Amino acid sequence: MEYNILIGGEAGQGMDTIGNLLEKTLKRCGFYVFTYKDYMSRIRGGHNFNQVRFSDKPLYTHSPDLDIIFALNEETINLHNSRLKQDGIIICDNDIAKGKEVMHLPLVEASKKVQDMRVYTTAGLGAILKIFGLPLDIAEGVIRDEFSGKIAETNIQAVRAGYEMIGVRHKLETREDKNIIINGNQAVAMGAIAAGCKFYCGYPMTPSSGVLTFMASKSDEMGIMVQQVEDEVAALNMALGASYAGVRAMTGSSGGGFALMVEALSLAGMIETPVVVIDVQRPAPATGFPTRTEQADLRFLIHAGHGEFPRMVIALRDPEDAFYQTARAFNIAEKYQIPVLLMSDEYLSDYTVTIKPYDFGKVKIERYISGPEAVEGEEYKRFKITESGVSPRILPGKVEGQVVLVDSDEHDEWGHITEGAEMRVAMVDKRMRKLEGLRQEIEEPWFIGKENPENLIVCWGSTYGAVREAVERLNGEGISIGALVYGDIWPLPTRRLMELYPKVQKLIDIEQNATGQLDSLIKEEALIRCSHKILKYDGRAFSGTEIYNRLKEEVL
Amino acid sequence: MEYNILIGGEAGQGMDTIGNLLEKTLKRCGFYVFTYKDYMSRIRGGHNFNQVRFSDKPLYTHSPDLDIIFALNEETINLHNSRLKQDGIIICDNDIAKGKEVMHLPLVEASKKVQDMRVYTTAGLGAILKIFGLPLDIAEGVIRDEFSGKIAETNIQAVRAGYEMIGVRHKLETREDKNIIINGNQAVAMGAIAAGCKFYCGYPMTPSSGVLTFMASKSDEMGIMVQQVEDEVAALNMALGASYAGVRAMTGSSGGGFALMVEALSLAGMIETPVVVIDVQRPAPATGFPTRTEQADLRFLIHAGHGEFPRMVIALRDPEDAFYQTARAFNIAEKYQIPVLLMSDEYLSDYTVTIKPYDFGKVKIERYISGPEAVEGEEYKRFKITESGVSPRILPGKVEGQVVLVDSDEHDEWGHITEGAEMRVAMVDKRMRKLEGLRQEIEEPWFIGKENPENLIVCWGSTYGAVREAVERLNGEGISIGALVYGDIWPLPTRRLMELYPKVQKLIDIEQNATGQLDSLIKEEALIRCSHKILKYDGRAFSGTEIYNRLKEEVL
Amino acid sequence: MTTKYEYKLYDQPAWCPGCGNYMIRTALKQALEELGLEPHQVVISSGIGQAAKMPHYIKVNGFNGLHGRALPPAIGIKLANKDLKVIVESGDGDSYGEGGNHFIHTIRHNIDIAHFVHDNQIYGLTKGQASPTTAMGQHTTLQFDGVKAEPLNPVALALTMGAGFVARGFSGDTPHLVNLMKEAIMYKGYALVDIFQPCVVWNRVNTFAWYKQRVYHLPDGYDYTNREEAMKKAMEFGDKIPIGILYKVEKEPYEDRFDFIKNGPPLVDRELNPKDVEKLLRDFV
Amino acid sequence: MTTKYEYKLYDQPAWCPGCGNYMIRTALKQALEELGLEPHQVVISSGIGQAAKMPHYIKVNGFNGLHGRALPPAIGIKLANKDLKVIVESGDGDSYGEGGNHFIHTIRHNIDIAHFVHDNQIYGLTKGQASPTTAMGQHTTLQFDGVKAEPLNPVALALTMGAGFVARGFSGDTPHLVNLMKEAIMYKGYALVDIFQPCVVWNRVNTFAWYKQRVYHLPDGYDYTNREEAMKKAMEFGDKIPIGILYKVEKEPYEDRFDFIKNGPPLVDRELNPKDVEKLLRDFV
Ligand SMILES: Cc1ncc(C[n+]2csc(CCOP(=O)(O)OP(=O)(O)O)c2C)c(N)n1
Ligand SMILES: Cc1ncc(C[n+]2csc(CCOP(=O)(O)OP(=O)(O)O)c2C)c(N)n1
Ligand code: SF4
Ligand code: SF4
Ligand SMILES: [Mg+2]
Ligand SMILES: [Mg+2]
Repeated sequence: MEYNILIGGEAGQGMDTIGNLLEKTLKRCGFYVFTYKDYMSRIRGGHNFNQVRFSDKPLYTHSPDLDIIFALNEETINLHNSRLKQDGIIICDNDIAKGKEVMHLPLVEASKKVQDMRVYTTAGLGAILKIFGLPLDIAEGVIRDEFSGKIAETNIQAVRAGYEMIGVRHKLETREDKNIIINGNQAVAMGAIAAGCKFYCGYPMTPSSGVLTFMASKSDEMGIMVQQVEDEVAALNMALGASYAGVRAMTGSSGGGFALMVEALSLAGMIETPVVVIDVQRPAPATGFPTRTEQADLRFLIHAGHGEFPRMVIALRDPEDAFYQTARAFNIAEKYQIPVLLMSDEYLSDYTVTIKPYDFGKVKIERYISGPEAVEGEEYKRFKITESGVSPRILPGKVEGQVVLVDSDEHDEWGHITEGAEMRVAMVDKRMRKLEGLRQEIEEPWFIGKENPENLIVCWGSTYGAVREAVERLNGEGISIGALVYGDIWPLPTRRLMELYPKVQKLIDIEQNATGQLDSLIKEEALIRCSHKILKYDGRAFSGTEIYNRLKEEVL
Repeated sequence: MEYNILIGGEAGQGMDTIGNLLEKTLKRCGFYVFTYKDYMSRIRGGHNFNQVRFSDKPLYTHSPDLDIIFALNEETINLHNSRLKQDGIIICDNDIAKGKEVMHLPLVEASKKVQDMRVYTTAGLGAILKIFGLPLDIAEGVIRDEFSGKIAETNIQAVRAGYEMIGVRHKLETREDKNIIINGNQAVAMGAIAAGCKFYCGYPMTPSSGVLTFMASKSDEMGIMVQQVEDEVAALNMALGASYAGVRAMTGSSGGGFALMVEALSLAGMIETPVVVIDVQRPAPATGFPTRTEQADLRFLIHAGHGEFPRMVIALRDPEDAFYQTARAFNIAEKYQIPVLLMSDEYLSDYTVTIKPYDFGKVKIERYISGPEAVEGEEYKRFKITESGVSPRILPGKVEGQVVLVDSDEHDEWGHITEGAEMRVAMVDKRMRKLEGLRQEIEEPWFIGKENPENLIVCWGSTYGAVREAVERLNGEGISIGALVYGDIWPLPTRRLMELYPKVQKLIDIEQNATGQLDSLIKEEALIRCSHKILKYDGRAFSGTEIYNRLKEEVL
Repeated sequence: MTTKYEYKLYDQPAWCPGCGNYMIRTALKQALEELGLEPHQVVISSGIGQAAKMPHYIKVNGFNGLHGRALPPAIGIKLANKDLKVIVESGDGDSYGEGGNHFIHTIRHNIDIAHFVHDNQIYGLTKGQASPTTAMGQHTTLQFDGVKAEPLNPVALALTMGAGFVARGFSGDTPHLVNLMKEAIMYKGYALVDIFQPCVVWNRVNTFAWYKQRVYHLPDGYDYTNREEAMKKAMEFGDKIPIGILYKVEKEPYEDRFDFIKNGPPLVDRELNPKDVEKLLRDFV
Repeated sequence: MTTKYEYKLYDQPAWCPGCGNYMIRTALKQALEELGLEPHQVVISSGIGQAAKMPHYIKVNGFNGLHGRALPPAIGIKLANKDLKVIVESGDGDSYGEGGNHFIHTIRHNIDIAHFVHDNQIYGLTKGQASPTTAMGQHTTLQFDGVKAEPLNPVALALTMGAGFVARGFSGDTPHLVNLMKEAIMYKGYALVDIFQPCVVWNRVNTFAWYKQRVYHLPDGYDYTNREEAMKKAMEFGDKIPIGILYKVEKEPYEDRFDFIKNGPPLVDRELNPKDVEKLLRDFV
C-alpha cells in the first residue's frame, strides 16, 4: 500500500503545522512516511505545498502521483489537479472552489465553533485520517505533544469535527511504530551534537538555517555555544578559534555564505585546525532560488580556497547517513587536523522521512588530543614534521609552561613565520602527506541494484533516494542496472568504479546541476567519461519516477 | 654576451633604487635586460636581492650564475658566493667583509664627500658600469629622469666617483635601444588603461598592489577612478556597480583577497555584468609567503563561486602578453557579459624585462553596448533570451524612459525575481550557451620548440620564460622537445594538444605548485595524463637553468 | 499620478499584507515624483531581504545585488555616472549586519548616495532571527532565550562616523517620510534615513502601535546643525523617539574631491582611445 | 625578569629599528608579568600586519590568523575556554579597515577580550597606504593626491557601539601603557586600547615627536564613568590629545549571560558522551 497526500495553499496558511501533525500521526500509526516540501522565498502569499507520502514499505523519495489534495485555496487545485490519480480525492473548505467537483467540507465552520480560525486545517487532518479509518487517539496524542493548553484542546476538537465530516475510503490497519521522523538539517545537527560539537556558529541563510536553529534550541540543555555571527566571514574564523582552543566546532551556510568562508578555509588548511563546515546547497549563482534545491557546488567546494591543502568533502545521502557522516566528520577532522566539508541541499534539508532511531552506541568520539608527552625538547612544536603529516596536538592552556602557536604565514615546526625555501617544501609536503592517510579513510560509494550491471549510474548525495527507487523499479522489470552513490566524494574513491567499469555498457551520470560535475571529477580522477548524463537544474528535486522515466526515455 | 649582476642587502638599503637605475642604464645602452627580485615580507632588515641579467639577445628569465655581486652587507656574500662564476667579481664597500677576497671600494667615503649617505649605492653603480666600459652619460640621463634637483646632482657625483674607482674588465659596445622595460603589474595596468578601464578598485595586497599603485598614479592624468576599498568583499561588488553603470571596471588582489571576492564573482555570473579581475598569486594557503611566487590558484579560480556560470580564465605569460591579454579581457568580458579572470603571480608581477614598446594600434576597444534600438516592446529586457546567450545591453540612464534592472535572484528576461521552473531552465541554458561562443574565442596555447616533438611540455602563465630558455637549450643539443604554454586556460583549449599527442612519448607537466593543477585539468578535459611532472613550490621561481637541469635529471 | 514608477508587467510585491514596506514604497514613489525625477535618471541599489526587493516594485534602474552588499555597487554606480541619482534600499540586517563594514566606510567617504534602511529590527526574509537592531532580551525564532547583545544605534553610529545627513523616519508617517526622502535624495553627499518599518509577522515587539506610541517629530526650532544635540536625540530610543532630520550640514561630496570627476563629463561618457595611452610609455624607457 | 615570555628559539622581531611596536611589546610583557599571568594562561589572537606579528615575539599561546580577522577567533577561543585570558593584538588596518564589521559587532556582544590596536595611522606591512585612521589630505604611497576620506575615530566609535572600557595609549609612554594594558586585561568584558604607534618608515606625519607634543594624561579627577564626558575626550584629536582610560563602567560580560557557561566548567573541559544525546530523539517520535 502507498498513498500520497498534498496539502497546498499560501505561505502563512499553516501548511507546515498540518503537514507535521499528519506525518507524525501516520508515523505513529506505524507507516513509513516521506514528506516533501515546496515553498517560495516569501513569508506570506505565493504558493507552497507539502506532499506527505506514506506506505507500509520504506520510502526514499517523493512521488508525483497524488491520492488526496487538501486545498487551502483554489490555486492549489488548479496547479495540482493534473497529478491526481484516477480515484483521487480533493478536499477543501465549503467556501473554496465553489462549483468544482471536489469534496467540500465545513472546515471553517468547525473552526468557528471552537472560536479559533487557525484550526480549520486541523479539521482537514481529521477528515484525511478518516479516509483511511485511522484511530483518532493517535492524532490527539500528537497534538498534545506539539501544543499545550487551550490550543491543544481546540485542535483536538477540530480534528474530531473533521473526522465526523466524511466516511472511510481505504481502511488501513495500524502497525507497530519503531521509527523516528526527521529531516536532513535536524539529522546533521543531531550528528554534530552526538559527536560532542560544543560550538556552532552561523548566519541565517535558507536552507541551512535549520541546522543553526536546531543547535540553538538545544544550546542550554546540551551546553553548546551557539552564535549568530555578524557575517559568514566571521563564522569560520570564529569556529577555528574555538577549535584551536579545543572544542569541536562547526559552522555552516548555503553556497553564498560558504563563498564568504573561502579565505578562512584556506586558513584552516594552513593552521591545521580541525573544523566541520556544511554547505546546504541551493540553486545559484548568487542569490538564485533561496528555497529550492540543486547540487552545483561540488567542484567549488573541492577547490575552494587559495593554495593547496588537504580537505575532505562528504556528500550526505539521507537523514540516516547525514547523522553518522556528520559525527564521523568530526573524527576525521581531528584525526587529520583538516577541514571536513559536508554537502547537503535544500531537498535533503527539508524533506522529512521515517528512519530507524539513531544508534548512539555506534557514534565514537575520537579526539587525538595530546598532553605533556607530546612536548619534545623545551618548546612544543605545533607543526612537528611527521611521517603521517599529522603533528601531535596539545591545547592552549592545558600543558603548563607550554604554549600553542598557529600561524597563517608559512611557518616552521614551532609555528613561527619562516621564509625559508626548504622549510616551505617540508611544510607543504607534510600537509599534503595527510592525503595518503585520508585516502585510506575514504569509503567507497554505496552500490545499489543488480550486481555487475550493464547500466551503471553514478550519483552523489541527496539524489540517492530517487535513484534507489528508480533502480529498484527497473531491476523489478529485469533491467540490468545499478548505481554507485557517492558519499565520500573528495578525495574521490575510484576502486569500485574501476571494478565495475569493464562490464558496463552505459555509464550514466545523474545530478542536480547543469554541467555534470561528478562526471568531470570522474574524468579527472579515473580518466573515464560518462556516456550519458541525466541532469536537472530547475530547482525541483528529482523524484524516483522522474529518474525512472528519463532513464527509459534517454538511456535504456 | 650575457652578464648577471646581483645586488644584495637588507630591506631599506635601497636595492630597488639601484637596481632600477642599473637596469634602465643597461637598457638605454641597448641591451636586453631581465631583473629578478627576491625580497622578504618586512620593511627593514632581512635579506633581499635583485639580479640584473643583460645580454645582446632577448632574455626571458633569470639565471642562477652570477658575474658580479654588489654586496651591501656581508651576508650577501655568504649567501650568494657559491653562485659566482669562476671569473666573477664581488664588489662592496671598504668596511664590509673585511679580510675577504673581494673588491673593496671606497663607496661610503664617496657618499660622505657629497654629504648624502644614501648615494653610496649609486657609487657602486658607477663601478659596475665601468667594469663594462659603458658610457657614463647614459647613466646620468637615467638619474636625471628618476630624480630631480639636488638629489639628482649628488647621485651623479656618486656615479662618477664610482666610475673612477675601478678599471674596465669586459668592454662592451652600446647598441641601439628600441625597447621599454616593464614589470608584469605595470603591464597589466597599462593594458587596462589602454583598454579604457575607468574604474579600478582594490585593497593593498602583495604582490598585487603594484597594479593598484600604477593605476592610482595615472588616475588624474587619465581620468580613472581608483578606489582603495575597505575590504575585498567591497571591491568586486563595487567594480560590478561601476560596470553596470557603463564603465570598464576592474579589481584585483592576490589569492587571499580574491577568496573574499568569490561570492561577488557568482553575482557577476548571475547579473551578467562584465568585469575583469586579476589574481596575482603568491604561495598559500592563507597568508603563506607574501613576497614569493606560486601558481596554485588555478583550480580555485576555475571553480570559484557557488553555482554554475561561464567565465574565462587567462594566464599571463610575460609583460608583453600581459598587456595585450588584459586589454583583450575587457573586450571578452563585454562581448559575453561575463567575468574574465586574469592570473599572474609574484614572479611575473615583479620581474622587469625589456620588450618592444606596446603597439597601441593593435588594441581595439569593442564595447557591445546598445542604444534604444535594443528595446523591444514597452520595457527593456536586460536578460532577453537569445541564441548566443548574450542579451543586448543598454546602460542605466542612457535610454530615456527605459530602466535597467539586474537581479541576483533567478529572474525573468526583465530582471524580475522568478521562481518558475521553466524560466530557471531557460536562464541557466541562456547563460551556459555563452560557453559555446567563448570556446570559439579561446586561443590555443603558444607552441615553442621543435615541431612535433617527442617530448612535450605543458605549462602555463609565467613559467613561459624559463621553459622557453630550457627548450631552446635542449633543442640546441638536438633533443626533440617542445612546449605548449597555456595563456587561455579556461575553457581549456585542447586542439593543439590532441594534434601533437599521438607523436608524444613523454608528456611533461611543469608548474609552480605541489599538485600539478594543469595536469588535473588536462585529465579532465582531454582524458590525457601527463607522464611526468616537474613541480616546484618553494616560493622561488623556476629559472631556465633549473628546468633544463630537472628535465635532464628526471625526464630525458 | 506615480504610475510612471510602476512596472507594466510586475507590480505585485511579495510582502505580507500590512507590512510597513508598502508605505515606504508609496513614500519613495511620491518623493521621486515630487522631485521631478524620471525613472531612467534614478538607480536603486539593494542587497537581499524583504526591504531589498524594492527595485522590483518601483520602476527605476535597479541593481539588486548580494545580501549585505547594497552600498559598494552604489558607490561604483555613482562614481561611474555622477548624473544618476543613486538610492540604496536595504534592511537592518543587510546594512548594519552583513554589510556593517561598508556602512561605516561609505560614511567616511561621503559619496552622494541616499541610504534608506527599512529598520524592522528583525531578519524578515529568513524568518525572524535577531538583527543588529533587535532589542536585548527580545525572544526570536533563533534567540530562544532572548537576544544577548546590545542593539546597534544606527543614527548614533552614522553621526560618530561623520555623516553629514542623518535622519530617522517612520513608515507609519508617510508625509513626514516623503519629506525626509526628498531631503536625503537632494542632499549632496551621503545621507542616511533609518526608517522604522514594522514587520507584522516576526517582530511582535516593535509593532505599528509600539512605534506610534513613541515617535514624535523633532520640534520646529530644532537645530539640526548642532552635532552634540543630534547625538543626544540619536540616543533617545525609549519611551520617546524623535523622528526627522537629526543632523544636516554641508560637506563636500567625495566625487567633488577629484578634479577630473568634478570638472568633466561622467566617466561613462568619456571617449576611449588606446592611442591616448601611448604617452604613458615614458615611464618605461 | 620577563624572560618567561621570550621564545628560546625565535625572538628577533622583523620590525624596523625605532618602530613603536617594540615599546608596545615591552609594555605588554611587563603588564603580563605584573598581573602574574603564566604564558600558557594567555592567548594572543592577531590578524596580519606589522602589529599582528606580536604572537611571534611574546611567548604566550598565539593564533596568528588572517588579515582583518583577529577578533572572531578571539571570540571562539574565549567561549571555548573561559579560563584563558584573551588578548587581541592588531593594527589599525586590521581592526578598523578589513575587520571593521567584526569590530563593531564584537563590541555589541561585550565578550571578555582585551583589544590592543597598534594605531600607526598607516598600512605598515604593505608599504604605506592610507589606513582608516590616516588624516584626510595626507599623502601616502598610494594616495598620491592625498587621502580623500575622513579618518575614523576608533575610541568614539567604540563608545557609540557601547563598549564598557575604552582607552587611548601611546607607545612612547610605556609606564602609562602598562597600566592601561593591565586594566584592560583585568576588565570583565570587551576593552579597547587604541595605542598610538609611530611608524618610522611610512608615516612621516604622525611621528614620535608629533604625538609627544600632543598627548596629555587625563587629569586626576577625570570621571571615566561619564559617557558624555568620555565622548568629548574621544573627539579631542587635534593639538591636544588625551590618553588614558576614557571610559570604564561595569557591564555583564557576554559569557555570563549564559547559565551553562557561567555556572559550569569551560566548554573545553566537558565530558563528551554520545549516549547523553539519545534523549533528544524525543523531538522525532
Ligand atoms: C551571504 C548571505 N548570507 C545570508 C543570506 C540570507 N539572508 C537573506 S535576507 C537576510 C536577512 C534579511 O534581514 P534584513 O536585511 O533586515 O531584511 P528584511 O527581510 O528584514 O527586510 C539573510 C540573512 C544571504 N542571502 N546571503
Ligand atoms: C585579505 C587580505 N587583504 C590584504 C592583505 C595584505 N595586508 C597585509 S597587512 C595589511 C595592512 C596592514 O596594516 P595594519 O593592519 O595597519 O598593520 P601595520 O602593518 O600598520 O601594523 C594588508 C593590507 C592580506 N594579508 N589579506
Ligand atoms: S516578513 Fe515582515 S518585513 Fe517581511 S514582508 Fe512580512 S511583514 Fe514585511
Ligand atoms: S613599517 Fe612602520 S610599523 Fe612596520 S615595523 Fe617598520 S616602522 Fe614599524
Ligand atoms: Mg530587517
Ligand atoms: Mg597600521
